[in-house]
Amino acid sequence: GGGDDSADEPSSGGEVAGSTKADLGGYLDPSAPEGECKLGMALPHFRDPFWVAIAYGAADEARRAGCTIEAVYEAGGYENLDTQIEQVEDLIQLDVDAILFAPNDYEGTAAIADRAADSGTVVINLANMSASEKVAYGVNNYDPAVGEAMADWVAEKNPDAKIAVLSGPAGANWAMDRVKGFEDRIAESHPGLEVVFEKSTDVDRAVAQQVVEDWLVTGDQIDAIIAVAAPLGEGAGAALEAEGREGDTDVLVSTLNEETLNFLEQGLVDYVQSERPVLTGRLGVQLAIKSLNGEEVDLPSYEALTPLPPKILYIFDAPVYTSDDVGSIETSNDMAPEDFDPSDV
Amino acid sequence: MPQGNESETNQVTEAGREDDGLSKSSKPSSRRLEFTRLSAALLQAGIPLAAVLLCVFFAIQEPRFATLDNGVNVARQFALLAVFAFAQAFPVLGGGFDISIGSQVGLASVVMALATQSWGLAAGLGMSVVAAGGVGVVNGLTISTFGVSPFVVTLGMLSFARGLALYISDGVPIYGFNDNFGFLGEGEIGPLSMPFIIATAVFVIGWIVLNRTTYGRHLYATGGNVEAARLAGIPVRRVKAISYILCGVITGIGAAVLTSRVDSGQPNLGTGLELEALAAVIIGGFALGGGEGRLGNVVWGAIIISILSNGLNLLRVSSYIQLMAIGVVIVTAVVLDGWRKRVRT
Amino acid sequence: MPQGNESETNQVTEAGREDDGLSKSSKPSSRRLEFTRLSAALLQAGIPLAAVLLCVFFAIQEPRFATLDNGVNVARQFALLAVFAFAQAFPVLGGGFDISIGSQVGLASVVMALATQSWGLAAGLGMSVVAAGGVGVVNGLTISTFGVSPFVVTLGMLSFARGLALYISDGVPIYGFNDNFGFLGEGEIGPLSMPFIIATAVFVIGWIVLNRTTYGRHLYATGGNVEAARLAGIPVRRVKAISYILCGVITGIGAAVLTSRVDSGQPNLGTGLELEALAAVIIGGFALGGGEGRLGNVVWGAIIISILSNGLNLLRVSSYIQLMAIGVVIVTAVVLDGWRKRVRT
Amino acid sequence: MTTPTKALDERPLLTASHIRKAYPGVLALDAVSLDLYGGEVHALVGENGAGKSTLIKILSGAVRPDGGDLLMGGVAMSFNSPVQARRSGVATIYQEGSLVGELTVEENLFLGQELNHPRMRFFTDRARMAKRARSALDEIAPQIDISTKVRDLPADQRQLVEIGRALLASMRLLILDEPTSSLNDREIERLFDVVERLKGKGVGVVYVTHKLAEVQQISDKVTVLRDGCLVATRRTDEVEIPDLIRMMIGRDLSEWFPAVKSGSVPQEALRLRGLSRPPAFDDVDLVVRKGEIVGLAGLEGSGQSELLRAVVGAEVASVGTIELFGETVRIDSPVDTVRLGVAYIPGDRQRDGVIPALSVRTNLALSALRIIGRNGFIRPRDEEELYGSIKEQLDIRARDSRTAIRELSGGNQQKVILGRAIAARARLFVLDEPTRGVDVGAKSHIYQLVRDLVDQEAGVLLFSSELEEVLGLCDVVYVMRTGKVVARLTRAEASEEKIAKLAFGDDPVPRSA
Ligand SMILES: Nc1ncnc2c1ncn2[C@@H]1O[C@H](COP(=O)(O)OP(=O)(O)OP(=O)(O)O)[C@@H](O)[C@H]1O
Ligand SMILES: Nc1ncnc2c1ncn2[C@@H]1O[C@H](COP(=O)(O)OP(=O)(O)OP(=O)(O)O)[C@@H](O)[C@H]1O
Ligand SMILES: [Mg+2]
Ligand SMILES: [Mg+2]
Repeated sequence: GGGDDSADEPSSGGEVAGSTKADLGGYLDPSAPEGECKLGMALPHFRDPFWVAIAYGAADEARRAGCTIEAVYEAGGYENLDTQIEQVEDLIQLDVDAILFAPNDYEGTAAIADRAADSGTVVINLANMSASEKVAYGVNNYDPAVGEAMADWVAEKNPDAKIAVLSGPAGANWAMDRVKGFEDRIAESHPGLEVVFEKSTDVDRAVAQQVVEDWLVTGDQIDAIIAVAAPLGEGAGAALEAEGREGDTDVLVSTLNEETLNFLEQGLVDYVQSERPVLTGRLGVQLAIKSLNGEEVDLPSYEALTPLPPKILYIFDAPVYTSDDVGSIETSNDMAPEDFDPSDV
Repeated sequence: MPQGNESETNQVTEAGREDDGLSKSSKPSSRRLEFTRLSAALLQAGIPLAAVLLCVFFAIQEPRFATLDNGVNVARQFALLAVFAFAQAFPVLGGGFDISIGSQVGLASVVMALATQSWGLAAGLGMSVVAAGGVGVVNGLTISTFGVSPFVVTLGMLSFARGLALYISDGVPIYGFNDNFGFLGEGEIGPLSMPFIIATAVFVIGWIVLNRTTYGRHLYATGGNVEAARLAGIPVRRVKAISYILCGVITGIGAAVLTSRVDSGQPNLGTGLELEALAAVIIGGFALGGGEGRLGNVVWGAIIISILSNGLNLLRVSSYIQLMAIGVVIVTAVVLDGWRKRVRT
Repeated sequence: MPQGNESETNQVTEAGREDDGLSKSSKPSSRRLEFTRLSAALLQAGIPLAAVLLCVFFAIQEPRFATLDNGVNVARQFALLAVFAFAQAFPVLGGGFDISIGSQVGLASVVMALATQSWGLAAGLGMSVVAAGGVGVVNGLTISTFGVSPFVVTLGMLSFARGLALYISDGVPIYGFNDNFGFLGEGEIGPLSMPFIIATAVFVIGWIVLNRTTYGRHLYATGGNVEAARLAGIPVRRVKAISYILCGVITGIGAAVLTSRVDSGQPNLGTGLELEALAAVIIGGFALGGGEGRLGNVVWGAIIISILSNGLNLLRVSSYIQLMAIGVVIVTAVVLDGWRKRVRT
Repeated sequence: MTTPTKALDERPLLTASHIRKAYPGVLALDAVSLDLYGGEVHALVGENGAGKSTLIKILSGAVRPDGGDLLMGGVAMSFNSPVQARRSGVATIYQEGSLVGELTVEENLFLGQELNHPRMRFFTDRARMAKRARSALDEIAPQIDISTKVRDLPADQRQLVEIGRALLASMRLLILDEPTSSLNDREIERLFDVVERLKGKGVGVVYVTHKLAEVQQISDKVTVLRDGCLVATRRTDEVEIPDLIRMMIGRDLSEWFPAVKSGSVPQEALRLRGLSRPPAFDDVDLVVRKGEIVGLAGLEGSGQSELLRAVVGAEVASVGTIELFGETVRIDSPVDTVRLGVAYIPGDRQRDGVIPALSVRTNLALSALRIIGRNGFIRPRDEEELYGSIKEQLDIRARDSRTAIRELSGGNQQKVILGRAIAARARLFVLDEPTRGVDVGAKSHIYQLVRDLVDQEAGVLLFSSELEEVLGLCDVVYVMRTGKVVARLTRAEASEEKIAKLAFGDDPVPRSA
């Protein structure tokens, strides 16, 4: 783990090595560990820069706060729930103090989260939740809000828009929450909007591109394409460009990363939402430290998306960027630096 | 022409082994004999030897690998893979293979969850076996009735059964079971985990079927030379069909354990499992093309794969390098085994 | 004379695909004979017939399926798959197969992106071929030197090459190319897309290698009966090794096209492609086990798969039902083909 | 001649009437009718491709006829599968081996007829099977260990296992398709004893062979097939061998073995010095000169096939040197020997010779690609021409050059493999049972061809289990016994008795050579 080199951090000039409250999005006051702080991470996969950014946020925050990262495991995909459970078992064997855990499934990881907590490990959920009483905290983007904001934006531009939805992997909670937020908002407030195509796919740019090309061939009018993950939006943008139809159709993407930013600059994508995964990772580490220290944390009250874990910190005010914002987009909460290797921290 | 690319390769490599039936009966030269005897124990080992080397390596690198706790941990992880490897062994022996195992798991998981909700755990277990076994029936009948390639049929089934699982469950996991649901996957009897006990039972029964029943002989014969078996009056189509059904039934048992372990019906459960199971079988010395292989060696194949992933996790090897290491170790183990076989004859 | 060979290869395939021996005995009674003659034209078709039926069905259900626009669309999608299917055809003919194709694509994609950034597009293309071809060299040498199962070796490589791709790229896509980078994947010359032109070129060269060179004869012989080939003085190990190298080289070409199409170096590109390519090859009448099959028929295998996914997308079939439909159609096509072959003999 | 058996006027055991079978482009059987009686051996003879094996496959349910009827004990049967035929008491030994190489001898003996445990129906009764297997083999092949894997047995022992398997079945009719093609005289005798005994028990026997002397020796009746038609069925004691030949090929066969033209050239094609690969063969010295046919004799399994395989590099000898055309060479694989101008015909054509799915033409040209190829490219026209010329020489009967070789009759497949060696324009030919399964007409043809090869200054090293063939064809004979060369005899010195005596090793013989 590279976390050890926090010792080498230059701390001259009165500069504090740790994060500030602003670095934590204003959600928490930073703490430093009072005792040992060995962290382990179990994430669904690294096929999407989103998880790389989470890992970066956590690793960087751990470095600043003086924790070590013992191991970072990825399950290789959402479908590999059983692999993930084994990885958490292996983290327990490693005797880490806290596990930053982004479960592949809600209930399916309840038992293992319980088991980890029972073994004396602090469990923090990142971005995905486990149905466990014993998880100390969860940190999550408020996913329905992502879909709601998209519905509002489309409706404002064209109240009778025809929409195609790339709804992400079958059964993934985050994807379903976004789509649900979108659809609920239409039902509530935008009766003119109509979903003409919807397809769930893996988070794979080439697959999305193919699907959108097929949709375009039908000649049906599509005013907007909703993509619940970055590669889906990239695929949609590329398909539109290939057919020369990027002017007719707006593409809305739920994730800000290097490529969606590119696409925004080129006009292939028209709306990008920041999920702030780096911030999510930072908050996770801070919550772990606070739990280890025995500090109490006051969370704002809200309507929880999932009944468990009992304490979830939601990130609400995700910024939205459109072509107007090009040039002034803040990316440090969304992207890992170029040279960051998530598998080796 | 049998499909035995594997066994053919062997023939080439072990050039000249095939005709010298006499070599077995009479003595190799005396110096050679001594050497053979000295290292016999080791060389006989082959794949087991590879497994032991792996263990020693991991134990030296990370003492926690060799703890009893981790032993129990690995035994459970091993058991979950082994059941599916035993399932795969049957069609492989008959000259085919089943790459729909992973999808059978998804389907069985969903069906089991629904059945448990309605009729209780026993019915759930039964329905898991019925669902995967049913898939096996369709596979077996299609392959044997139409005489088409097992690869295509089970690939089609891989797609179909997964689609069906998603369709039945609407793509979302099925939750809400009481505590004893987890017993199959997480329970323990004495020091033995339930998955381990179940895997052992499946092994014993499978071994008896293969080595002590008429059906077992017929399966070996059919895989070894289908035309000869047919001419000898063996109902080769039925024999093949049954191998897929047995594969499905065993997969159903494994699926129940896995479903219990993830405490939910997961339509995406088991993705990619078919290749892992096939790898365990082939590492265990079975020939793709059929007719060759002992069930006991499949155990070793499964042990290698599960030790490998556990050990690398405990060594905190980064996930990308893990992928590389897994590739290298698997190939090395098989090369080692091939070399042993050549030395022995 | 070319025609002579046409029917010869025909013979080769037609003979003996049946592994069950039973089909041999089905007799064309005189009534049957007449029927055979009447429908000969159709039955000769087999897999092509299935493709045509599929087209007719889709065109009736959705007129836009049959537009020129969609034709171009399908042709491109087809071409992307066909190249990999041609690659797969070589090891399959030699009695093995390569399931590392998908990972080769990921590795080649990353390598190509990095090389393009440093030295320009031509170098990038070259390095894509070198990277995948290099993997082919390792596969080929390992399989032929140690005489171990192609399944295990290429499965190990599947893991290793993907790990390497992720390692090189730090798990994140490599972006930022100028506009001509997309030409290989998206460009058009007249009505023909670049992928289609490239696929055609690969087909022509592949066909010549298989049907008009000594190497081609040696490959068929090695796959057909490796021991007989060896005794006839064919360097069977080298022949097999070369088949994996050719597979890698062709995969490298396909990877370049795919990378250009997604306009970025993607370490996860091509996941699962190996099975799709293998499916196209087997649907095209190749025997797993080797020695049988015509490259021309692989074209039809690829056509079926690509039409199917395009047509179902146009029909707006839900993604779960699409999975089921794909399974059913693939199996049906092969069953139909098997039935045709039996009627003909 | 056999002893007279029971009255032949009982009802036939099995009647085949007007059996018809067409393959694409060939009428393999055309309205063939046959009555088979219990307690009688019925021989079936005919040229390669005459339809013998096809008829047998129909009788045993392996192939369905296009027309005609089978009556068993007067009841119409439709043998849709080998299972039904077996249940009705038909046991068959097929021409092309039907054993499972990966299984042991014992498992093969009970293949498809496993003994079940008396109480547990699905379980095998291993003890009983082992006992029965041993006693069945003791009758015909006491030397075979029943726990050996069949793929480790030489060709002759495999054939014996097949016979053993048929003997274990409870049968009324035993069908044998060329059972002796790789057996030596002693083994053949043992087989005939068994056949006689079964005959005595009222079992009917169908016997296919190309060795017409065997027909005379064992059969009561003989049926001749030609081009799928039945020429005649006769009582064996009413016909002589020349009559049979005339019926089979439509003409007399005058010359048998070709005359020796000239002596050999002094140059050596092959010299072995102390070649060993224990336990197959040990310390073999041997010379083949250009223009000379050298034969190996001795009991099959004395190391001859293994020696031939070592010479061509199929297996690498552990000790000793091989000189080819005057130079000591290092041989790692057949690639090396083929490049140096050696051609090999394997003893087991099914396993080591044919590439079943490929066309006759491609199979034939396989070792000649470096001759007809141009910079690695092949023109099909050249292959076709090559095939055309060899087909003439060897009288290969195939529908056309694009027919897959597996559709050819056994003897015709053998001719293609022989053609492959000839097409390679080799300077040394290594032939293991070159005429296995070849009919009488073609045989003398092949003998002439082999003689022509040496007249063009090639060398030939051959092994045949037919002593007559070795004596008739070879200029020099090496006799082997348990892996050692026990004698080198010139044509003048060699005789059947002498070789037999040396081969069986009844008394210790000093090595000459
Ligand atoms: N470049 C191509 N793109 C698409 N389809 C093609 C292409 N080339 C050939 N085909 C189609 O593939 C089928 C087989 O092609 P072709 O007849 O050239 O091959 P073949 O010689 O019969 O087979 P083989 O190459 O195995 O010898 C034909 O139906 C043809 O229309
Ligand atoms: N599976 C098949 N497909 C096509 N033709 C076949 C097939 N089997 C046999 N034939 C043809 O049927 C004819 C009779 O063959 P069969 O094997 O019965 O000859 P045979 O008398 O046994 O010859 P041999 O003495 O060489 O064994 C031959 O012309 C052969 O080519
Ligand atoms: Mg062609
Ligand atoms: Mg025959």
